[in-house]
Amino acid sequence: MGEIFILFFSAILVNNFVLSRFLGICPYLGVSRRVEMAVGMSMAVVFVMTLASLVTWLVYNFILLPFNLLYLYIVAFILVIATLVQLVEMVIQKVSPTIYQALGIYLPLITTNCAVLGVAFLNIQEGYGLLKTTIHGLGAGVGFGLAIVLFAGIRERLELADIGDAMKGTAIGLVVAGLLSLAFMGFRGLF
Amino acid sequence: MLPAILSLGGLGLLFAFGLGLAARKFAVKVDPRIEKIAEILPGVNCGACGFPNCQAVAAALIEGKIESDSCVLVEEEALRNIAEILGQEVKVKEKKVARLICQGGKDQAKEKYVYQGVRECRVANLLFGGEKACAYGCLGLGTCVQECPFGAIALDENNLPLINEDKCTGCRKCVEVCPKEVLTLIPKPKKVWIACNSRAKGAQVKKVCQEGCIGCGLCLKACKPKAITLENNLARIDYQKCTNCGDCVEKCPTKAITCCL
Amino acid sequence: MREIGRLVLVLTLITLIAALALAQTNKLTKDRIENARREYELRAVKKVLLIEEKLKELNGELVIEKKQLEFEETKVSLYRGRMNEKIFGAAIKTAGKGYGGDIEVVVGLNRKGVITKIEIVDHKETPGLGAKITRALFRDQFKGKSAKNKIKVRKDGGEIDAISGATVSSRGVCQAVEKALKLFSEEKEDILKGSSGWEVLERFVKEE
Amino acid sequence: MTNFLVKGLWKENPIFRLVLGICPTLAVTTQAINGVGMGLATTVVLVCSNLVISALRKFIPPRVRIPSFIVIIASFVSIVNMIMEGFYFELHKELGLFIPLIVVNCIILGRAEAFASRNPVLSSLADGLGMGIGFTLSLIVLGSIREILGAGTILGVSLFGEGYLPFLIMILPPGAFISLGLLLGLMNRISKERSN
Amino acid sequence: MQKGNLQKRKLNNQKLIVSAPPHIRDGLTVRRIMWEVVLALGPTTLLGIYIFGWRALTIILTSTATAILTEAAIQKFCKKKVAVADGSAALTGLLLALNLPPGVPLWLAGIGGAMAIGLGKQVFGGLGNNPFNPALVGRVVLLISWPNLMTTWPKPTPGLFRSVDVVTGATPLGLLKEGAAVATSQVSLWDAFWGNIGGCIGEVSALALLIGAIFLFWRKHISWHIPIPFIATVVLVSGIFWLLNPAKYVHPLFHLLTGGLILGAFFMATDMVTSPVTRKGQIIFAVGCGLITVAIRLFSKSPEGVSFAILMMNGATPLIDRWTRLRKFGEVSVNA
Amino acid sequence: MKILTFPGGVHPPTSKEATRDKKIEPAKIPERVIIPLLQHTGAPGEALVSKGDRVTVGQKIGEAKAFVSAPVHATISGEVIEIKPLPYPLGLNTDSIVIQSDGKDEWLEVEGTKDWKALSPDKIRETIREAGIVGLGGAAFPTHVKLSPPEGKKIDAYILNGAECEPYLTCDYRLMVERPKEILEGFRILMAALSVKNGYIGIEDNKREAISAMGRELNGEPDIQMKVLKTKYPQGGEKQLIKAILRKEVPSGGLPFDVGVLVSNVGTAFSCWEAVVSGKPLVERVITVTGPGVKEPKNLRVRIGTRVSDLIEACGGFNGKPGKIIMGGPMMGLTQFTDEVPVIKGTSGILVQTDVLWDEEIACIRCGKCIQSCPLYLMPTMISLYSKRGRLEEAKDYGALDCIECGACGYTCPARIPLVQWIKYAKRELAKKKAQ
Ligand SMILES: Cc1cc2nc3c(=O)[nH]c(=O)nc-3n(C[C@H](O)[C@H](O)[C@H](O)COP(=O)(O)O)c2cc1C
Ligand SMILES: Cc1cc2nc3c(=O)[nH]c(=O)nc-3n(C[C@H](O)[C@H](O)[C@H](O)COP(=O)(O)O)c2cc1C
Ligand SMILES: Cc1cc2nc3c(=O)[nH]c(=O)nc-3n(C[C@H](O)[C@H](O)[C@H](O)COP(=O)(O)O)c2cc1C
Ligand SMILES: Cc1cc2nc3c(=O)[nH]c(=O)nc-3n(C[C@H](O)[C@H](O)[C@H](O)CO)c2cc1C
Ligand code: SF4
Ligand code: SF4
Ligand code: SF4
Ligand code: SF4
Ligand code: FES
Repeated sequence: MGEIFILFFSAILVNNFVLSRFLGICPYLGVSRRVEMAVGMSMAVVFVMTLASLVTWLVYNFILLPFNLLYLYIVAFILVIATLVQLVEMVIQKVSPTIYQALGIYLPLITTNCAVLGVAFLNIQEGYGLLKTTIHGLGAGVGFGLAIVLFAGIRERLELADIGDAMKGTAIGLVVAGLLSLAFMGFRGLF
Repeated sequence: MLPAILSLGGLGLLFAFGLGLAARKFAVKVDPRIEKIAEILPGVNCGACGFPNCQAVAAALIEGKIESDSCVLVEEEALRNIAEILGQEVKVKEKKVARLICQGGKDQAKEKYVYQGVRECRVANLLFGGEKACAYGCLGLGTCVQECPFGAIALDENNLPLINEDKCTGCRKCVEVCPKEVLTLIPKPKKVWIACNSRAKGAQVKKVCQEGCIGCGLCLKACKPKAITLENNLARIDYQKCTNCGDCVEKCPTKAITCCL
Repeated sequence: MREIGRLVLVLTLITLIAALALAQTNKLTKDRIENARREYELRAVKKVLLIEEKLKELNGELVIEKKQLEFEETKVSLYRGRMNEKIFGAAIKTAGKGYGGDIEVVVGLNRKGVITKIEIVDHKETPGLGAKITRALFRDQFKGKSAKNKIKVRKDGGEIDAISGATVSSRGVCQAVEKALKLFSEEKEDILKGSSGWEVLERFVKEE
Repeated sequence: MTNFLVKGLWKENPIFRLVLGICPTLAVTTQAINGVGMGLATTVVLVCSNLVISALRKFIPPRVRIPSFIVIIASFVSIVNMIMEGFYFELHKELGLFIPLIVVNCIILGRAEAFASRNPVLSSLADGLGMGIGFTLSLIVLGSIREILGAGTILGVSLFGEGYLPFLIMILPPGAFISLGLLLGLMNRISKERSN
Repeated sequence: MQKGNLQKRKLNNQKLIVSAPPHIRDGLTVRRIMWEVVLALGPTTLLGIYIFGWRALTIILTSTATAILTEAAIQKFCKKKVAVADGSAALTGLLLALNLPPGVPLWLAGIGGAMAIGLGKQVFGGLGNNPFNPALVGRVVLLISWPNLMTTWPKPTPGLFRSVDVVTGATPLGLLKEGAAVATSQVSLWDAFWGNIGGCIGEVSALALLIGAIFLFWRKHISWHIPIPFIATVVLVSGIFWLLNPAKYVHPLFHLLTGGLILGAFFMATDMVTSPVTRKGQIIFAVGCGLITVAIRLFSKSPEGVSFAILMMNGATPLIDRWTRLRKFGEVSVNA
Repeated sequence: MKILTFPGGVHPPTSKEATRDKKIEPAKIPERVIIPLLQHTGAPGEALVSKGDRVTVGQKIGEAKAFVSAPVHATISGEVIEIKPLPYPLGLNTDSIVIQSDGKDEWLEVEGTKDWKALSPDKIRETIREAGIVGLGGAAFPTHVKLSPPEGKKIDAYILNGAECEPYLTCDYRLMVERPKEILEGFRILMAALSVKNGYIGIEDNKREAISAMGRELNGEPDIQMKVLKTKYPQGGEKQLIKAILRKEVPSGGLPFDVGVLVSNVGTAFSCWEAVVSGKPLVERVITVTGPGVKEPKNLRVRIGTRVSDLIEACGGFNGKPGKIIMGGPMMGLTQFTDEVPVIKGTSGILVQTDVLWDEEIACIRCGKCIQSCPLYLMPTMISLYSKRGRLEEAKDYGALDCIECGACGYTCPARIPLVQWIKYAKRELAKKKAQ
C-alpha cells in the first residue's frame, strides 16, 4: 500500500512528467492559454494515460513477450494507443455528448503526445506489474494535469502583464515552466 | 517472422477497421468545408497554434475567427487552397494604406486644457473630447500606435502618428480604434490627401490650428480633373478622379493638403 | 464499404511491410544488442572482481556466473568469479535510498567477505553534490572493510566519511554496502560452493 | 532545392521558430554530445520517412494518411533504436526513452504531413535533411550552453579547471526550460531587429 | 533621489487641468511601502550583522547592490524609465541576503541578486508583473546550483568585528534530520527566540523579526490573513505528529522558532505581488504554504521547505485568485 | 446611539472646516445665465422659447420629452439672447439657453398649498415634475420618476440622505442646520407621495449640529427615525446607505426599489417643500464654493445657470493660480476646462485646487487596497487591467457595470493607477456595445 501511495505521489510531484521528465511539452505549451482548456486537456490526458498504460501493458505481456516480438514494441504501442484514442473518442461521443464536448476535442491531440507513449515505455522499462502500471499511469496523468493547470493560470495572468515583445508568448511560457519546475524541485527528496 | 507479420498485420487491420467505423460516425459532419480545410491543414494536431486540434482550427477559420496563416506548419500553396475554400479572394485587390487626416501636432494645434490621466486616446476623449482645442483633431496619445498589429505606426516628434506605408497592410485596426476618426484608408498609389478633419468654420479653425482646412475652396479651382469638393467646410478628394498631379497642394493657403509624391 | 476496404488494405500492407523490415533488422542486430547489454551489466562487475588483474595471471579458465534472488523484498543480483574451478570472489548488486532515489551499487568481495572495490552503477543524486559518491576518493573508503566494520557515516557512529553536504547520499551508499555484506554472509555457502541456479555470463580461456 | 535545405536552419528552424519537438530538446541537452546523437537519430528518421512517404504519397488514401505515416515513422524509429542500442550502447542509454519517442516528435509527423505528402521525393529529402540539420544544430547550441555553464565542460573537455563551481541549475530541469525560453527571446529579438 | 518615477510636476497656469476623479489621493505610495518594509527588516538585519560579523554585512551589501544594479541595467536596456528609487529592487536584494547562509562567497550573493531581479522579476516586465517571489527565485536558484555552499553554516559568533568562524555548525532543522532527540538536546528554544542559533543571516532571531512584523501590521502593509494561517498550519500539523509520536517528531515550538518560517511567513509570503489579492484567497494560500512546509520538513530528506512552499503557492496564486473572486455587492451568493 | 456603517470605503480628510460654519448666503443675481437643456442623465429637453423672447423667473423654458427627464425653468428675468451648443459641466457642448438679465428679478406668479396632506399622490408627483425637481445629491435623477416605481414594487422605507460624505462640501450640512423644519416637511411630502410609513434620516457622526438640529425638529415622532452613520466615504452612496441603515443589499444591476427602498437627498426634500408649499420651481440651490484656490470659501444660494466665474467672484476671486476647477467634491467631481461653464441642478460644490500634484502611475503591485476599499466588493485592479487591454467582456465579468465610480479605489491606490478612469472607459465602451 505504502509503495503504491509513494509511486502515485512521486509520479505527480517528484517525477512530474512535464516539469521533471520533459514529456508532453507540446500540448503543455499549446493548450494552456486558458484554464478551462487546460482543465479539459488534463482530464482527457488522465483518462487516456491510465487506459493506455493498462492496455499497452497487456499487449506487452500477452502478445509481445510470449511471441518474442519485443522489437516491435514501438510500432505496436503507437498503433495501440492511436486505435485506443479513436475508440475512446467514439465511445464517449456515443455515451455522453457532454463529456465529449468537454474532453473529446482534446483526444486527437493526445495520440501524438509523447507523454502517453512515454508512460507506456516507462512502465515496461521499470518492470511494473499491472496495478503499479495503472497507478503510475494515473499519477503521471494527474501530474501533467497539475502542471498544466497551474501553468495556464499563470499564463492568463501574464497576458495582463507588461512583458517585453521579445519574450512574449512561448518564450516567457518556457521561463514560467522553468520556475515551476524550480518550485517542484522542492519535492525532490520527499520520498 | 510469422508472428511478427501476423500480430502487426492484425493491429493494422484493427486500426483500419476502427478508423473505418470512425469515418462512418463522422459522416454526419456539419460543414464539409471543415473536413476539406482540415485535410489541407497538417493534421498533426500539434497544438502550437493554441487550438486543441486541426479540426478546431478549420472550424475557427470558417467562422472567420482567425486568419488562415495562424497555423505554423502550413505552406504557402496550402494557404492559397484554404483561401479558395473559404471563398476569400486570393488578394489582388487594390492595396489601401492608413493615412492620417490631421496635421494638428503639438506645434500647430492649440490645447484647451492640460490633461492628466491615462495616455490613451479613447479614454482621454471621454474628458471633453480630449486636450486639443480642435474637437476634430488627433489627440496624439498613440492608441493607434499600440493597436497596429504590424508595428506600422510610430509617433513623430510632433506627437502625430507617422505611418510606415511599407508595413501597413490596410487591416483597418487603427481606423477602428481612433476615437477622432482621423485615420482613413486611402489607395496606396494616391499620394495626395486632405490632412484635416475639421468640420468647423474657417475662422474657428484658424483660432485653434495653423494647418487646418478653412474651407476656402482654392483647391477646388486648382484641381483640373475636378476631383475636389467641399462638404461641411472641409475639402474632399474623389480618388476615382484624382490624378496625383499635386496642383491643389500648391494652392492650399494653410498647407492642409499633404502630398508624398 | 469499398472505400473502407481500400483503407484496410493499404494500411495492412504498410504494416506488413513494416513488420518484415523490423523482423529483418531485429535478426541482424539482436546478438549485438544482447552483447552490448551484457557488456554493460558486466562492466562494473568486472571492475569490482578485478578481472583485468586476474586475466594477467590467468592460465586456464576464468568464468563469471550470475544468480538472481530476492533479499529483503528486493531483487538482488549475485555474481561470482571462478578461476579454474575455484571461486575467488563475488560481486553483489544492491541498492540504497539516496536523495533523489535509489542508488545502485555493485560491491566486490573476496572469499573472506572483505570488500575489494565498490562501483556505483546508477543513481539520481544531485550533480555536483550527491553525485560525488561516484568519485574514487569516496568509494575507496570501503576497500578492505568487511562485516566486522561499522559501515555507516561518522554522524551515525560509523567509519565512513560522508561527502560534505551530501550525508543522505553517503548514507544510501553505506546502506547498500551493508546490505551486500549481510547478503554475502547469509549466502556464503551458496556463493562459494553451490552450483545450482548459476548462469554463466562470460568465460575467458587461456591455454598454455 | 537549397532553399528547402536552408530554411530549416533559421527561417523555419523547428525549435527556435516553430517550437516543435521540445521534449527531446529539453531532455537530452544536458551535454552537447547528446544533442549530436539525438539530432542525428532524428535526422535519419526524418529523412527516411520523408523519402518513403513522399514516394508513397499517391498511393495512400487520405483517410489513413496519419496512421500510415505513423507506422512508417515508427518502423524507422524502431530500426534506428535497434541499431543505436547495438552499436552505440552508451549514448543510447544516455538518451533513454527519447529515442523511441522520436515516433511522436511533432517535427517528423509535421514534415511528413506538411511537406513530404505533397512534394516529390527529392525536395522531400532536402526538406528532411534541412529540418534535421536545423534541429541538430539547435540541440547542439542548447546543449553546449547548458554543458558549458552547468558543468564547466564542452564535449566532456573541462574548460575552466577544477576551481570552477558549475552553475548546476543549467543541467537540471528548470535550467532546460529557462535557457530555452531565454534563447527563444533572444532569437525573437534578433529576427525583429533583422526585419527592421 | 527626490525625482523618482513618481514624478511631481507643478503646472504652468495658463490653462486649467482636466483629469478624471478622484482629485485627492491617499499619501501612501508604493515607494513608501517598499522602504517601510526595508525599515521593518532593520532589526533582523542589524542583529544578523551583529551575530555573524562584518561578513554578513558585505553579503547584504553585495546582494542589495547587484539587485539594484541589475534592475537599473535591464530597465536601461529595455528603454524603460530607471525606477530603482521605488525600493522594490533594494528590498528584494535585502530579503535575498537575509535568506543566505552567512558564510557564502560574495560572488554567490551577487549572482543571487542578479538572478532574483533578472529571472524573477524583469523578464516578466518588472515590478508588479512577476508571478514568483523574486528573492525566493534568487535563493532557490542558488540553492540548487551550489547546494553545498548554500547549506554550509558557520557557527554564530556574536560581535561586530569578528570574522566568520570557520567552524561550521548545523542548523537546528539540519539537526532534526539526525533525530528529534539530537535536535532538542542541542538547541535551546530561548536561543532560537532571540537569535543565538545557526541559520541564514536574517532568520536567526524570532524576536527581531517579530518587531519588524508588528511595525508592518501597524502600518497595515501586511494583514493577518497570510502570516497567521501559515504559521498556524505549520504549528498545528507538526503538533499533531508530535503528539502521535514525540520520539520521532519534534514539538511544534521548535518548528516555529527555527528555520525561515517567521521570516517567510511575515516578509516573503506576504509579498503582495505574488500572493492572492482577496482575503479568502490569502488564507487558502497561507494554509497551502503551511502544508507544503510541514510536508517537506517532516518527510523530505532536505531540512527546510519554506522557500519551496512559498514558490509553489506563488505558482498556484492565479488559480486561487480565480476561484476566490469576490461576491459582488448585491450579487446573490450561493448560500443566500 | 449605535453608529451604523457599511463594509469597505476609505477615510479621506474631510476638509470641511473652511465652510462648515459659513451660513448660506444668497449669491448676487447674475448678469447672465446659461441653462443647458440637458441637466442629467436622460434625454435632453426641447426649448420652449426662442431667441429674443422675454422670460420671468420660474417660467418654464425647456420641456422634457422623455419619461426620464424634467423641465427647466428660467432662473432670472430678462431676454433670451442665444440658444446654441455651449460647454456644460458634463461634456463638451450641449444645447443651452442663454438669458441676459434685465436686473429686475421678476417672478412668475405661483401658488402653493400649505395643506399638502390633502393632495393626492398623483398631484404631488405632478407638482414635483412641473417644478423640474431632480435629485440634488449629484446624479440629478428626476425625482418624480423616482416616485413612480414600476408596478408591483412595494416601497416600504424612504431614506433621507444627509450623509454628505464628500470631502469639502457642506451645503447639505448647512441646509440641515438652518432649515431642518422645511426639510422634514419636504421629506414627509415625498413619503406621502408613495404612502411610505417608515422614514429614516442618515447623517454622518461628524455632523453633530445637523444631528441635533434635525433631532430637535423630529421631536421623537415615530414616522421618521434618525440614524447616525460612521464618517466614512462613500457613506452617502445610496447602496451603502441602505446597507448601513437597513442591512439590505440592492441587487447587482438593480435599483433601491428592488429592495423596497427609496433614497433622496436633503436638498431634494427642501426643494420639494418649496415646490409644493410655495409653488416655487427649482431655480436655485445651495452650493459650496471652496478649496485652497478660493479667497473666501462660502455656502451660496445660487441660481441654476450661473457661471462658475461669477461664483468665484462672489467668493473674493481666485486665491493664487487655479489648478483644477472641480464641479462637485474631490472624490467624484468633474474637472472643468473653463470657468465659463454654468452650474446645473446637480452641482453641489465648486472646488478650486491650486497645487496640483500628479504622480505618474506605476504597475499595480496587487496590494489589494483598492479591493478592500471598494464599497461594492469589486476588484478594481482587475477591471482596470482588463479595460486597459481592451478585454471588455472580462471587465464586465468582474463587475465594471456595478461600479458607482465613487473613487475610493483610485484614492487609495499606492501605485497611483487611474483606476476610475479605466473603469469609466470600460463602462462607456460596454454601453456603446450594448446599444449597437
Ligand atoms: C537542491 C538540493 C539538492 C540536494 N541534493 C542532495 C543530494 O543529492 N544528496 C545529499 O545527500 N544531499 C542533498 N541535499 C542536501 C540535503 O538536503 C541535506 O541538507 C544534506 O544531506 C544534509 O547533510 P549534511 O549534514 O551533509 O549537510 C540537497 C539539498 C538541496 C537543497
Ligand atoms: C528606511 C527608509 C529609507 C528610505 N530610503 C529612501 C531612498 O533611498 N530613496 C528614496 O527615494 N526614498 C527613500 N525612502 C522613502 C522616503 O522617506 C519617502 O517615503 C519617499 O520618498 C516617498 O516620497 P513621496 O511621498 O514624495 O513619494 C526611505 C524610507 C525609509 C523609511
Ligand atoms: C459614491 C457616492 C456618494 C454619494 N454621496 C452622497 C452624499 O453624500 N449625499 C447625498 O445626498 N447623496 C450622495 N450620493 C447620491 C446618492 O447615491 C443618491 O443618489 C442620492 O442620495 C439620492 O437622492 P437624490 O435623488 O435626491 O439626489 C452619492 C452617490 C455616490 C455614488
Ligand atoms: C509586505 C511585502 C513583502 C515583500 N516580500 C518580498 C519578498 O519576499 N521578495 C521580494 O523579492 N520582494 C518582496 N517585496 C517587494 C516587492 O513586492 C517585490 O519586489 C515584487 O515582487 C517585485 O515585483 C515585498 C513587498 C512587501 C510590501
Ligand atoms: S490618430 Fe487617433 S488613435 Fe492615433 S494618436 Fe491620433 S487620436 Fe489617437
Ligand atoms: S493598424 Fe492596420 S491599417 Fe492601421 S497602420 Fe497598422 S497595418 Fe495599417
Ligand atoms: S470600483 Fe467603482 S465602486 Fe469600487 S471603489 Fe472603485 S470607483 Fe468605487
Ligand atoms: S490599490 Fe492599486 S496597486 Fe493596489 S491592488 Fe489596487 S490597483 Fe493594484
Ligand atoms: S515533443 Fe511534442 S509532446 Fe513531446
